[in-house]
Amino acid sequence: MLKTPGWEMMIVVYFFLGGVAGGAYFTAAIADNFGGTRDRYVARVGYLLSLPLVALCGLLLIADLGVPSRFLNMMRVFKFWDPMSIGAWAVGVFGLFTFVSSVLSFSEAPSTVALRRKLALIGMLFGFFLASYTGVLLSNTALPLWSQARLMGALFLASGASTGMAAISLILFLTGATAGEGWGKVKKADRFSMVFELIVLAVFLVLLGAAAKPIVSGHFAPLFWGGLVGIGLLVPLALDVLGHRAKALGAVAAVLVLAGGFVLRYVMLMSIQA
Amino acid sequence: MARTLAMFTDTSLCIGCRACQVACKQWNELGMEVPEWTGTYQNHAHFTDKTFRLVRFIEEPKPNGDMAWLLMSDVCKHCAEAGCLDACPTGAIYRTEFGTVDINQNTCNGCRYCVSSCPFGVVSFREDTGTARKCTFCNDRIHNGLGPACAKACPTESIQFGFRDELVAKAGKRVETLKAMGFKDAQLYGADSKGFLGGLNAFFLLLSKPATYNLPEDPKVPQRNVVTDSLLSIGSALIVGLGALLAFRGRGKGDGDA
Amino acid sequence: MTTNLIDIQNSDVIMATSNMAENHPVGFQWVMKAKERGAKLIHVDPRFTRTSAAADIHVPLRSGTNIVFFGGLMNYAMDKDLYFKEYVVHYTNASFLIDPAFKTPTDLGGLFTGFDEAKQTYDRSSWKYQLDGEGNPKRDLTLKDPNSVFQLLKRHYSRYTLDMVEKVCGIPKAKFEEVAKLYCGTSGPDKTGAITYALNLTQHTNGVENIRSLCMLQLLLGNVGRPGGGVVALRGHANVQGATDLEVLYHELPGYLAMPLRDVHPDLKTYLDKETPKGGFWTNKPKFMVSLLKAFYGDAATKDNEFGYQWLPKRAKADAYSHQHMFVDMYNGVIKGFLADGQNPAVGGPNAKLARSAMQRLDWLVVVDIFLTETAEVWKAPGTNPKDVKTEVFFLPAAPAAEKDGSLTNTMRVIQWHERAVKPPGDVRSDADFFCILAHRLKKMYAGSKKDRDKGFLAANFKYGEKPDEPEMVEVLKEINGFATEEIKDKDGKVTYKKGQALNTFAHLTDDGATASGCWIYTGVTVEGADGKLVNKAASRKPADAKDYLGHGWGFAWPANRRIIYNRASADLQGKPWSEKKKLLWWDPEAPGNAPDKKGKWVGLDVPDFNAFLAPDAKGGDMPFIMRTDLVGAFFGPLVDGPFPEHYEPIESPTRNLLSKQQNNPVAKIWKVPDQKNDLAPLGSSEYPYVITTYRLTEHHLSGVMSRYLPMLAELFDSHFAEISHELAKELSIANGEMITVASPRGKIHVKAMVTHRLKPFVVNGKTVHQIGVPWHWGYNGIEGLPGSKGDITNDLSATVGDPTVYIQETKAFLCNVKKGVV
Amino acid sequence: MSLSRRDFLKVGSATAAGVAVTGRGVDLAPVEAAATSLKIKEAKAFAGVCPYCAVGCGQLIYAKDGKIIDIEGNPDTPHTQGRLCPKGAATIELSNNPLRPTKALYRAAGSDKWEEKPLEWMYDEIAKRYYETREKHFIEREKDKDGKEITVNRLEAIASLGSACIDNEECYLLTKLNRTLGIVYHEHQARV
Repeated sequence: MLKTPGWEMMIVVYFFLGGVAGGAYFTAAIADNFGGTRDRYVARVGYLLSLPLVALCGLLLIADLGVPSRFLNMMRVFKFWDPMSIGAWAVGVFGLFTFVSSVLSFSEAPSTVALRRKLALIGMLFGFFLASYTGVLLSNTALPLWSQARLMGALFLASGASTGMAAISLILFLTGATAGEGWGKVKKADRFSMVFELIVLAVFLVLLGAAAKPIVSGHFAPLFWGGLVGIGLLVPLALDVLGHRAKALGAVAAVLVLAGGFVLRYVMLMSIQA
Repeated sequence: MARTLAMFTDTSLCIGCRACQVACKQWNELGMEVPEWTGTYQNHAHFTDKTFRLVRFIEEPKPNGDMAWLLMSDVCKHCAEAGCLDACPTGAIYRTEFGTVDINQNTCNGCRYCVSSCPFGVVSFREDTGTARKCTFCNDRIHNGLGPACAKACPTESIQFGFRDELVAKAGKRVETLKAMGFKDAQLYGADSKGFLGGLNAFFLLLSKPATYNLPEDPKVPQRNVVTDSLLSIGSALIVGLGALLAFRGRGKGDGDA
Repeated sequence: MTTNLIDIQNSDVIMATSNMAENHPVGFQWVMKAKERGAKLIHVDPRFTRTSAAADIHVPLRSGTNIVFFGGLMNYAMDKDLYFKEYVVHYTNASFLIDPAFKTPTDLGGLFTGFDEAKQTYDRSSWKYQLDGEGNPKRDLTLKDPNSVFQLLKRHYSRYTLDMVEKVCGIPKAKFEEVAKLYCGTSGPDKTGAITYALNLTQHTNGVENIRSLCMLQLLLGNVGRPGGGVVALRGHANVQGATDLEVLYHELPGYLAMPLRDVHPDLKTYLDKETPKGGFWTNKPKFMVSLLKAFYGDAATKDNEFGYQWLPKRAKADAYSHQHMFVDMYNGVIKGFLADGQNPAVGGPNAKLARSAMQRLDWLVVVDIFLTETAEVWKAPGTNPKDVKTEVFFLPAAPAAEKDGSLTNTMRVIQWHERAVKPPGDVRSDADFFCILAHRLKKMYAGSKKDRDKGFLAANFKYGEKPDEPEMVEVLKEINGFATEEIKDKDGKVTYKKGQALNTFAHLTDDGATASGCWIYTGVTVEGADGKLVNKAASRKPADAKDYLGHGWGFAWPANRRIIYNRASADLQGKPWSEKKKLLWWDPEAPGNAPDKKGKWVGLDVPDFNAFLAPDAKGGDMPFIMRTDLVGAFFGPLVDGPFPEHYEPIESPTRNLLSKQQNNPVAKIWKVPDQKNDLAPLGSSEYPYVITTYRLTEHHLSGVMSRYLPMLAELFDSHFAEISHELAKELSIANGEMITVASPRGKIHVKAMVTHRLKPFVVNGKTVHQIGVPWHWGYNGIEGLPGSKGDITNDLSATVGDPTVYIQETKAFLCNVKKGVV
Repeated sequence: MSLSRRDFLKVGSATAAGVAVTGRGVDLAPVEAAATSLKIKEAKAFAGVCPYCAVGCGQLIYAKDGKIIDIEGNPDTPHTQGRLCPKGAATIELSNNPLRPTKALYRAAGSDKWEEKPLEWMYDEIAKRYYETREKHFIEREKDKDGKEITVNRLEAIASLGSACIDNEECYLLTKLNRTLGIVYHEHQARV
């Protein structure tokens, strides 16, 4: 009889925010490096969004340990094959990048911009990592479902991207900054991520087969199918298509995507622990 | 590294008296816990943060109407390839020079990754200390020339303590004897260092297939897929990255243009 | 027990009739060692237990039918000529001739000769040997004489056939035959078998005959006094052996001397005349009795006052004062004050409800124990209003063994000393301290009394060592061991003992008052060393080794450090071991004798339980059973309920007795108690259709005082429970873990049902009989926060009925009903 | 008493700090091993005998500063080889147990509670009960079956029960006390 770790709400939130932060930062980094000058705002939003989120992640991670000072024990060793170990390090390192990038995002001096872009390209890697390592961590336990889910990391990454982009687009909408073409680009990228996430999810389920039982049937099924697949992916995609011109719908879609991203982490963690 | 120590639990000699369970609790001062109804004498149903040795009681009525009551004193396996040890992000879980696996309570940070990484459900989280707990192989005793408390108490020598190589040889002979006596399903579990998890430093002699005793037939090291899973993640990172890149590249047409 | 746990490893077959693996796990290691050597283990028990799990064969038999089982085995052995002829002919009374007037139940419909219907007792005048001119028993070494014990035995058990065993015990014929073949195979020079027993055999209305029947089987197969053989009596308490040796029992005085009876023993002379047999070691009884009186009354005990004999209380009759008498008489108001010291009758005794009501009628109650027992809190018993209990209760906290010096005698008769590791906390004192303090306070109150009746008590010494109220245990042990009350010289006038010197052996006890000994069988446990200091052999701790596997250097076994008694029987008539494989003691004609000019001595791996210098060819030199008047093992052994064990059904039974029209033991003790406190279920009662047996678990101890209050033990079981078969559970649609009600005419309890394959219904005389098992460790006190440490009292179900010889209760086989839920 | 040689197993370099082989990965800070000091090392070992069943397992009772800190089997014991059953292994809780009363308690007739009392008071009161009951109910002489009056010196109004749980010396003292007082209801667990 195997034991579950008792990773509950705090960790669910951590997994989710980590995804959003990672996604937002890498989106920002791409926009900053490959977008036009008019995408700079998107970049800034991405940087500024990821900073508090990753900070929050750190806090949640520490809080979950009960005794905060124990977090330092993680800094005593670096086990590069151990998702938990590098994950802890990554949160810290990525935190630094988000901070620096955020600060630099306020300057338009060419030299700073150049530096920021270069930094972002490196930080982006940590962003990706933060978004996906939590999945790899789960898939490398002894527990059913998790240990059989080869695509957990990939799935979390895709979700991180889609939610990160959704978060940015939502802020653009709220700050009334949807006029620029940035909005459209983010939306486009987001749609792409969602479609990709759907594909990964499909393969994920196929590979799992019977092992997927805890999420596709049982009392987590409604949440999975309705909350994640439906409300979290299909509906927002539809809305985006419909809401081609009505930006409000796009914003609603973004909210739904975020909700979907949260449901994904919740279902994956709780279905075998509840 | 000193010569590897091991515990060999020969279930064919176990009388289910639970001396091991209590001796362990006494020596390690684990404290009281409220039992649960398990339908038989067994308590608790599983390893807990206060029960490191657990005697299992398995009723097996035979087709001919005869009864078999399989009794087994279960314990942390101190795997040669230990999932808990690999998972531990603080190095609190370490391998002693004797090959046993122990958790340093001072450096454990309570992340519970080891709990989910044990293929046997041994490692448990203790709320009041906020740390992971499991059999220490009586680390303090073996470092002072004493055997583990459970092995010392065992009235029938069902639990034997010694150097692994010697115990494995002994166990092999015992299986042959039992087979000759008609226990056709007698088998060793975890004795083979080329077998699963690189062999167990607490290995067993079973009278029936492992599943009967609630043991996995072929436990695996949980961390075996880190590379695959990571590569797949990187792959998907490239794809979404490419997606975003296409979306943002140059002055790409966006919804913004009227 | 006759043997030693260590020696079980030499058995070829062990027949456990007790649940040894659960109740004596550490002793059981020797059974496992024998098994690793290839020995077979047979477990005879109604339930499949942890002992059965380790056994080669489990033989479930209906509780209360043991005599049929052993009788069946004896019948098989005699019928198939599997008994050890030479042993039986020479070392037992099989060849003795019995009075022709004697008849067995075979001829008298279940009764022996001389039953008095009115008095419900036997006139035993015909239960005796035929004597020759010199008054010695007549023998027929061919065993052919129809009046020989052997022929009577054969005829008696001829009724105990395979079919009868199957019908009565519910053991399938094939299985019984398998067992019979295997166990009777231990007969002869090369093989031995051991039989274990405990309360599974004793707690019956024919308990003593149960034990006799297994002893007889052992004699028949030549398994007594030989390595790997013997009768393994497994006692339940740390010192039940010692408390018995020192006779914390109503019917005897320390060292198995009868407690005087008013109508039989008016004075010491009559006592000694009546109690001292003509033959055997007991001819020394006067020395033991006088030395005991000297130990009790010291210098006040003189020849002129019968050594204080008259100060001893005399029993009004034999049928009185036992445990069960005690609580019936207490309920009837005979007893006003009660000391419960380290015993918990509110839970542990039969008909516990009666015991509690009885204690609630006392004027005062003193409880000495480690924890607050149900007995101490009898006024808090469920359904009791404390206001109605007018009993004053005094509770004195007692110290466990680890907090005091003293000795305990284990089931192997080995006296072991334990040291005080720490001082008891607070006001906790040892029981010894209390007894001496109480004695000294009473002495103050009686000081100056001129009454004869007080003189004995005033003469008795309770000061051991410097501090009167903190007795030195070694000094007490020395008094038990015995010492010279005056200087003792040998015939040449050489001083053998100075005044007060500890005696080396009971052979040195005298009947003239020159020696005192509190318990003659313990003599030799403390001796004076070369340096004049007292040597406490109970504290000797030399491990066993290859040369001495029985570990004679560890503790001191009574008598005289003999580890296997009757061990002369391990050698043949000529004194040679029966076989090389089974050698223990043998006669060495070359060894130096007991005088410079004499040669020859019994030597071997144990201390001879025999005159070490008595040659095999000398008179009595081939008669090993030295504690018996006729020096041989007894098949014919007159007890109050018959010289041969005969099967009778338990007082409460689901079936009629298939062996005779005599349903129950005709002389069994059944107490009449007012207020329906001891109602019994009639034969084949439909209201109480199921057989119930009570038992113990490894993780708990007796009435639970030493386990229910200990978290490490109390947490091992979720709650009080009853084990029932899947078949019965199905009939009553009871699920595993469901609460059930178990009821008897005396009371009812609520417990969880443990539905298991380890219990199976029996087919008795073609009819299905369900049996359930209920452990009896629980009571209404325990650990807060550990609900399972408390539970209903199983003994509320059992009855106040007893064996006619020792009055032990019948808690292993009676009737009950089982109902789903709490009703 | 030192740790039994039979217990001892030469386990090679028994260093205090276990070598920390923390799986794959580098160890930035040296990981000290869990405590490897033996709690009974400074304790004194006393020879004990298990107080539960009648096998009489030899025990080693380790005490330090007037407190028992460990009880385990004595490997020298010929008939037990230092083994214990669960009860024997739990013996320490007979001494170290919060449920254990350490004060004498008195419960008055009809009362619903215990009162703590000094030992002296308890001893005096108990002795008084013995004395009064004995004086009131003692049977000095009695007619035998033939109607002849003889001395019986019997006290039936006080009964004594137990114990197979106390030492031989204590059993003897109890027998001596009861019998010299004339008590005939004198029993213990062997009867049940």
